[in-house]
Amino acid sequence: MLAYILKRLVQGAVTVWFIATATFVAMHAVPGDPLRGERIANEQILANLEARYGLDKPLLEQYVVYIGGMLRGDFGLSYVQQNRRVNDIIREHFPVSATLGILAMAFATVGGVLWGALTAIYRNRLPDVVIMFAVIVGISVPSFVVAAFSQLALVSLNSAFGSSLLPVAGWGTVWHMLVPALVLGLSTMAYLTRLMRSSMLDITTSDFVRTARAKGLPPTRIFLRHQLRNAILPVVTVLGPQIALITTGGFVVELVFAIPGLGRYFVDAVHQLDYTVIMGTTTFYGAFLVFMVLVVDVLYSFIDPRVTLE
Amino acid sequence: MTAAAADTAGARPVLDVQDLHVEFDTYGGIVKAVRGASFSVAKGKTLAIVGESGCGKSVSVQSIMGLIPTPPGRITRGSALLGGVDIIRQKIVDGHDVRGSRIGMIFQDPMSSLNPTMKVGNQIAETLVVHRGYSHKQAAARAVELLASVNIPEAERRAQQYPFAFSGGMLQRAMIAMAIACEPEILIADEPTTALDVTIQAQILDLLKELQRKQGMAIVLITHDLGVVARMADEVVVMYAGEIVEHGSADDVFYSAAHPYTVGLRSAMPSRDTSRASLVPIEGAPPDLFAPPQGCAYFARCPHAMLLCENQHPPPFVVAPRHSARCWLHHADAPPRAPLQRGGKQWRR
Amino acid sequence: MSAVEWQPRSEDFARATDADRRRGEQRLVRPSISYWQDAWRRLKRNPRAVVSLGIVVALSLFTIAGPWVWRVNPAAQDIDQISRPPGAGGTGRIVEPYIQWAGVTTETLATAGSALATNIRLAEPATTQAVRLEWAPAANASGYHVYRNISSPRVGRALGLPLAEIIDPHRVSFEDRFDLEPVKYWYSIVALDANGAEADDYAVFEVEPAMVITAEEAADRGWIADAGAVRVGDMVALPNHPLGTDYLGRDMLSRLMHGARVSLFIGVVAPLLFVFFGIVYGSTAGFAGGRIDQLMMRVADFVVALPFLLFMILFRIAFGVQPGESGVLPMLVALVLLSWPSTARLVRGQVLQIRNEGYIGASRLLGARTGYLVFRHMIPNTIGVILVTLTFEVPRVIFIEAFLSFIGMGVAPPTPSWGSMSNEGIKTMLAHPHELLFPALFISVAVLAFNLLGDGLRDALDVRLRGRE
Amino acid sequence: MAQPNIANRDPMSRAATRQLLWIAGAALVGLALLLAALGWAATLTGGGAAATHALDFKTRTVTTSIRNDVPQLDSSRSKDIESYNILHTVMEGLLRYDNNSNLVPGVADRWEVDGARVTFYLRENARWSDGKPVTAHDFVFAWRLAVIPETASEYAFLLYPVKNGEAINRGEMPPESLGVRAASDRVLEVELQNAIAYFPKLTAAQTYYPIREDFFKSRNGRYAADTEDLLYNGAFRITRWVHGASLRMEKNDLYWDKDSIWLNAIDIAYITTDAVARLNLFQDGRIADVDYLPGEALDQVLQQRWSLRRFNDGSMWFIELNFREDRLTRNFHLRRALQLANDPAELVFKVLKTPSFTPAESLFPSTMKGEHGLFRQQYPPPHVPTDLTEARKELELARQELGLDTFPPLVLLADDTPAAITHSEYLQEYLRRNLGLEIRIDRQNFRQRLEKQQQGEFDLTLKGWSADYDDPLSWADLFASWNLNNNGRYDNPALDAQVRIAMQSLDESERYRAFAEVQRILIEDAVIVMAYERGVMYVQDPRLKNVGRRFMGPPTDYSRAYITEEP
Repeated sequence: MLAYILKRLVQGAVTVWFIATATFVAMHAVPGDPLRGERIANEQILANLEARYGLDKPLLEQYVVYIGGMLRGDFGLSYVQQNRRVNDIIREHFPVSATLGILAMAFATVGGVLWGALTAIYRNRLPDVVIMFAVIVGISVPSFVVAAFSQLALVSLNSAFGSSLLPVAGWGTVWHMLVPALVLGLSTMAYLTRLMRSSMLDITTSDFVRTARAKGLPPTRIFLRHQLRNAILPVVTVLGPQIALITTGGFVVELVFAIPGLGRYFVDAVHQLDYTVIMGTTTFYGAFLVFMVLVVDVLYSFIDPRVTLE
Repeated sequence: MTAAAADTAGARPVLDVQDLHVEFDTYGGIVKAVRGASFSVAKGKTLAIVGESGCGKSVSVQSIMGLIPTPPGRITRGSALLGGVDIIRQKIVDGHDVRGSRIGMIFQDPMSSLNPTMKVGNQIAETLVVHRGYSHKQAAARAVELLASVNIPEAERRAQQYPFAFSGGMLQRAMIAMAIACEPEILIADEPTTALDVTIQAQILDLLKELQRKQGMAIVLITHDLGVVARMADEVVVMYAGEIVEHGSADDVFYSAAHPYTVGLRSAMPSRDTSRASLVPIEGAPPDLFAPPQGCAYFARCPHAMLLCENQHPPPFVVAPRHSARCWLHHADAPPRAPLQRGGKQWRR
Repeated sequence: MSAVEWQPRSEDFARATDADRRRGEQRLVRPSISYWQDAWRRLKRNPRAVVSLGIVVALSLFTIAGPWVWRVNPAAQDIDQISRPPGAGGTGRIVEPYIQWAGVTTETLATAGSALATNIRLAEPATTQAVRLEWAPAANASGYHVYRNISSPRVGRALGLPLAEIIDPHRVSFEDRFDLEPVKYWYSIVALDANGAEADDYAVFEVEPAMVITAEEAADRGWIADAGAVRVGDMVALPNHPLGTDYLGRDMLSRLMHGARVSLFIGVVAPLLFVFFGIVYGSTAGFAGGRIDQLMMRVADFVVALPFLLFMILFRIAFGVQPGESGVLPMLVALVLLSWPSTARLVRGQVLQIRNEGYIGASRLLGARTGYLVFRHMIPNTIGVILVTLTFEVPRVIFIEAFLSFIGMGVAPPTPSWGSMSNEGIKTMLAHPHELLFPALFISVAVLAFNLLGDGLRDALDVRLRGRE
Repeated sequence: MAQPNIANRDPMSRAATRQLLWIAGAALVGLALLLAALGWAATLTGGGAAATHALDFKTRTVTTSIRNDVPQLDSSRSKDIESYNILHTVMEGLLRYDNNSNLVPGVADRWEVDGARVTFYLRENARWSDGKPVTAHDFVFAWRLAVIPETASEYAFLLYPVKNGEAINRGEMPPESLGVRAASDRVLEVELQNAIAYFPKLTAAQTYYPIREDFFKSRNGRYAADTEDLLYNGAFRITRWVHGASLRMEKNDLYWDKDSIWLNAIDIAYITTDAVARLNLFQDGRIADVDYLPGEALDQVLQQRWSLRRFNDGSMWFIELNFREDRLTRNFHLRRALQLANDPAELVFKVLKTPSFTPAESLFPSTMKGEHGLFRQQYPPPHVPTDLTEARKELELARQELGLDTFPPLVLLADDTPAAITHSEYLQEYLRRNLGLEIRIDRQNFRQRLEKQQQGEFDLTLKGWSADYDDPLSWADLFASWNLNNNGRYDNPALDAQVRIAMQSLDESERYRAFAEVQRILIEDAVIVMAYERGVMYVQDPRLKNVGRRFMGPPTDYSRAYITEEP
């Protein structure tokens, strides 16, 4: 097991290196110059700025310097936040996005599995139909609308009770993250629900459930020990990419709920072509994703004995 | 078929199924898969139910065990008495589900009949914990003994493995261990050896025989392989198109088959001394139970078919003590057609 | 059941002829149907699948036949009917074109100064072209603030929108031309004291402007055939917009119809493409296993982690999308290139489970090639999960398309798409909910159809249920 | 005919649901634990919970929000509005803007302008937040820092009027040669490159703020990175700064004018550009005001019956045309046609629908001060009535002059901000309908739009401009041929001449006559097509009084605000 994890970490590192390289090339291929402001400074000032950020050197040299810096953990200075090192930006803001993302994933997974199982049990009956419509509306409405409406609900809730039950926006306490995490996890929860339902239906008609019933086991035990455990497999396989979706999708929730996460820097950096922040956030997100995919694969091998970590 | 079965010599029937009717709702309407099956099996005895696939033998036992999904399947009439309790209508007897504790069951395809994500030992121990109130430790130990008792080598290690690590034969042994864990009064084996190759098949059947001898449990063996019947069965029931056409002791049915279909079956079965040439297949295909025939279901394929066979449903005729057949040939007025083969080689092992 | 009451007669025992037996046989055999016919038949009987097929047909009719029936140009802007709720209609009077108003000063005003509260007057009848107010000058006022509200400002000094800040004590008039609609308005005039602070007292004037339009504007907006046909004073019927108008006064119904083409095309074709690619990729990875599988999965991680927006801009340049042109094809390629990993990972997971099942080994034993194995065995067994993924990709792709069009990558204005319409609708969802509601509704209906179809297909194609239900 | 099923039904669904409930219970407990853990983690990264009420009369604290993070508090390099707002509260230059955008004495209590020499006399009680007095040396050091190439400040051009400023910035001369000298601790002498009338107005810009040399060097390169890396001489000082999350300022007791400061603390607790989120915070009583309200949010404000206010942010928006050789828009008649067809009133009143916008008639803002009173009252711009028939005639002339049978599509370069999208799509349809011109909208990301605008890859482009210092020259020189920001490469010697007069002349009335002439040329030569003068809508708690909302200088200023118990 340990050998496998080590091998995967090495592969992960190589993947992250590829991500960083691809981003570097793409970033420099996109037109636009991070140093030119609305007011065009004279050539001398532009030259000075380029010297400070090392843009005057040839591309390859810049790449070598930057990757070298990254290995030493120095992601360089931001072009927009001129006084802040990208390391500080990541150190201060990534934990916020990670906290929000993990909580959103927890909501999504628990909700997805339970609702999915429920819809499978009550197939084609009322709970199934109701939940399915909720799922469809949930995914057909842009996430921005869901976030805005939930914030509106918070406000009217607070005004109804006369005092601030739940904070409407901002960050700091556990109450700040409750609603944003729910909103962030909603679309994944919908997806996992449908996935769980589909795999639960496959399992109920399978032979080993028939054997379990022939053994006279009580239905609850059959449901928990036999059905649920096998049905959860496809859900776990999907957790990996969904984690990526949630961490990068955090931008909308961070904007609406004024949460100081990394999502905002991630999107603004591309908007502003802030080279160092793009490289820093993309590489960091890439590493976070690769790590979570590894966690999911290991988790998967625990649940399904047939899959061995060779 | 009530009279003949009841007066078996003193042995009280462990399981007594009377007039079982099972129907399925399908796109074309209602299929009557079982049209009045009655059979019973005594303690320590083996009853074989034999017939072509689709004749309703599996449906009969599975419906009694409540394994048919409802919808579309429905038991519309009949009873199955297990020690005085009709287990069709009531599965829970004094707090315990009879299935697994008093009736064990094994299936045809062992590969997919075990939970792939649960250790084999645990799947066996599970029935003990549920029905016999064993603690997990006790149940696990007993599971290992059970695995050993079904001749699985290194039972201790094997119990900790998962189903995919087992071969077909070993899986079936594990299924058997699981079924007999609570020393059930009766074991239903639904085509246990069909998916296995011949050598393994023999070992499994010997194992069943031996377990029956030791635990004295009744066995209901569903198969389409007459060789298996010959080897195992004390009594045989031949099913065709959802009903029982002949019922008697193994010797009666083999050597003095009283129904043309049984004769046909026997002639289509190779044995040591029949050369390939003399195998005679039965023409045509079994009737579709979508609209079951009025008269004798075998009418379309029966070489001795008579006019009345088409529209009049033959009653069971007693041809010998505890040997009966549903065929008009046994009617007093029927002309003495080429007599059904009597006697013949001794089949016994 | 027993034959007691019927006694056979001797002739009954005559031998049956071959013909009798054959007659018995035909009657008894059930019609055999193939796997696909059975699946299709079961799909037809599943009520939810029928509903979805109905919706799909309705949607395609709406998309293709719609524009012929509802012949309104989706790009035509009716500036006087911006964000009009559904079915408003109504009539407007033709007036002279707008001419500049000099306004009124204290000298030219007829009546002399009395308290402000009483006499605010309309210099001319109020129309949606202009509302011209004049009022008696307040004692030693250094200027005036003019506000307008859509509810009475009497209570709690809710004066509403600040329209003007007049810092010349002599000007006692104001012309309001800001977004006038034929609804009730409350104007508030507040006098300013010597150092420009608002006085406590303020005068309120209630007015409802009449809907008016000039002849050229009416022709321009498509209300009448040509400008010459009407004279000043005629009443003209405003064109009816059954689903209302958007932020530039364009007809929502025709935009939804034309938008359907882009959204449904992208929403259906793109997911089919990249889910298919994902299936092939995932099953080969799952089936090959070992080193190849590891490599392929790392490539999948690589693609998922790439910054989506950066590469979209890059694709736009790579495909040389001319400024202002609609680049639907490059967007399709970009979407496919960057969205397949999630399906691939899912299918791989399923294939790993099935790979060591008995029938796969058996089939391989019979010399089945990998391709056949994958398509004949692997995919039918993962169909359930694949269909769920497919139905989820549809809305996701529709919104990605909207985002791409937003940054100028996909559909260039003025071509509409459902996704872009709902994005625009978000901004005014509280004030004009219909601009968000209808596109989101259509997307939901399309997604509903795909989900029901997915469910129906899942049940229909499920081999285990064959012949039973 | 189908008999009912007599076998017992497996109580599958009921039992399974019970089981599900049991699992759900366990899951909720798990989630609660996870929440507790993450909650603890959040407190580490959060900036401490914000005050529950927006206005606290007892502690004299106001809580508010800003739209973007504060990127740069090093006054020598700062260039954005968000940083300028904070800097103007915690720092103070020679001159300062009062709440009505007028220039008033700051660290300098008086100054004399004598041709190319300006002398500033610093006040006695001007102090740094560490107690030391603010001296002329601090200004000398700061100005040199801002202009040396190594600092690479993008606003160094503001120091070009000082002698040798541009040369030093080009690296051609040593920093010491800059025309500024500390005659004594209290007296600062400035020598200009050439005499200009408006120099004192420049010193209110952040680039001219003082920085103390010893403190700057002691931070070795991390000056202004965090609260402890800054020294304050303004009305407040920063006490807590969580980048991207919150920033708290408290009253600076060593400030010379601390008696006119009522508030004890200004707490910026939320940072988001989403207006609806900030409105919700306002409705929830968490923040005292919300500025930069988009048109769409106004209906919610009206329904809540809050009092809405506005102020001009001093920016003008227009369509810039491309005068490069290969561009059709170089043709005068085509530009004239666009100008005549243009209807800013319809755009502002019916399309953009934000009451704080006003239709624009000239490049110079209506709020700009003239020689005496408002510039636009003294020199009203020539009026261009909207006349479609005349416009079509001009278009026909242009077509013949260019020898075309039909006009090829013109490219309109625009941003992807909401206002730009609505404006560009409206323009596209308007020009198609009225002039039959096909317009292709080239909608670009911020950086790409800047690049294309500066490279001239457009026929028309939407452009906004605001003044850097409180003098009409900041507008007038925009279309001078030598100005890099003249993206369309407009080159008119007559206009250049007027701009030079305005730059060099010391006689106010001559300068303003030159500005009027520039205004006339821009209109009569159809150099640009005017759109609107932008203003900002905002909502404010009625108990919060005297908040500075300016069109010149830093737009938002809480330093002189106070709170009343009831509205």
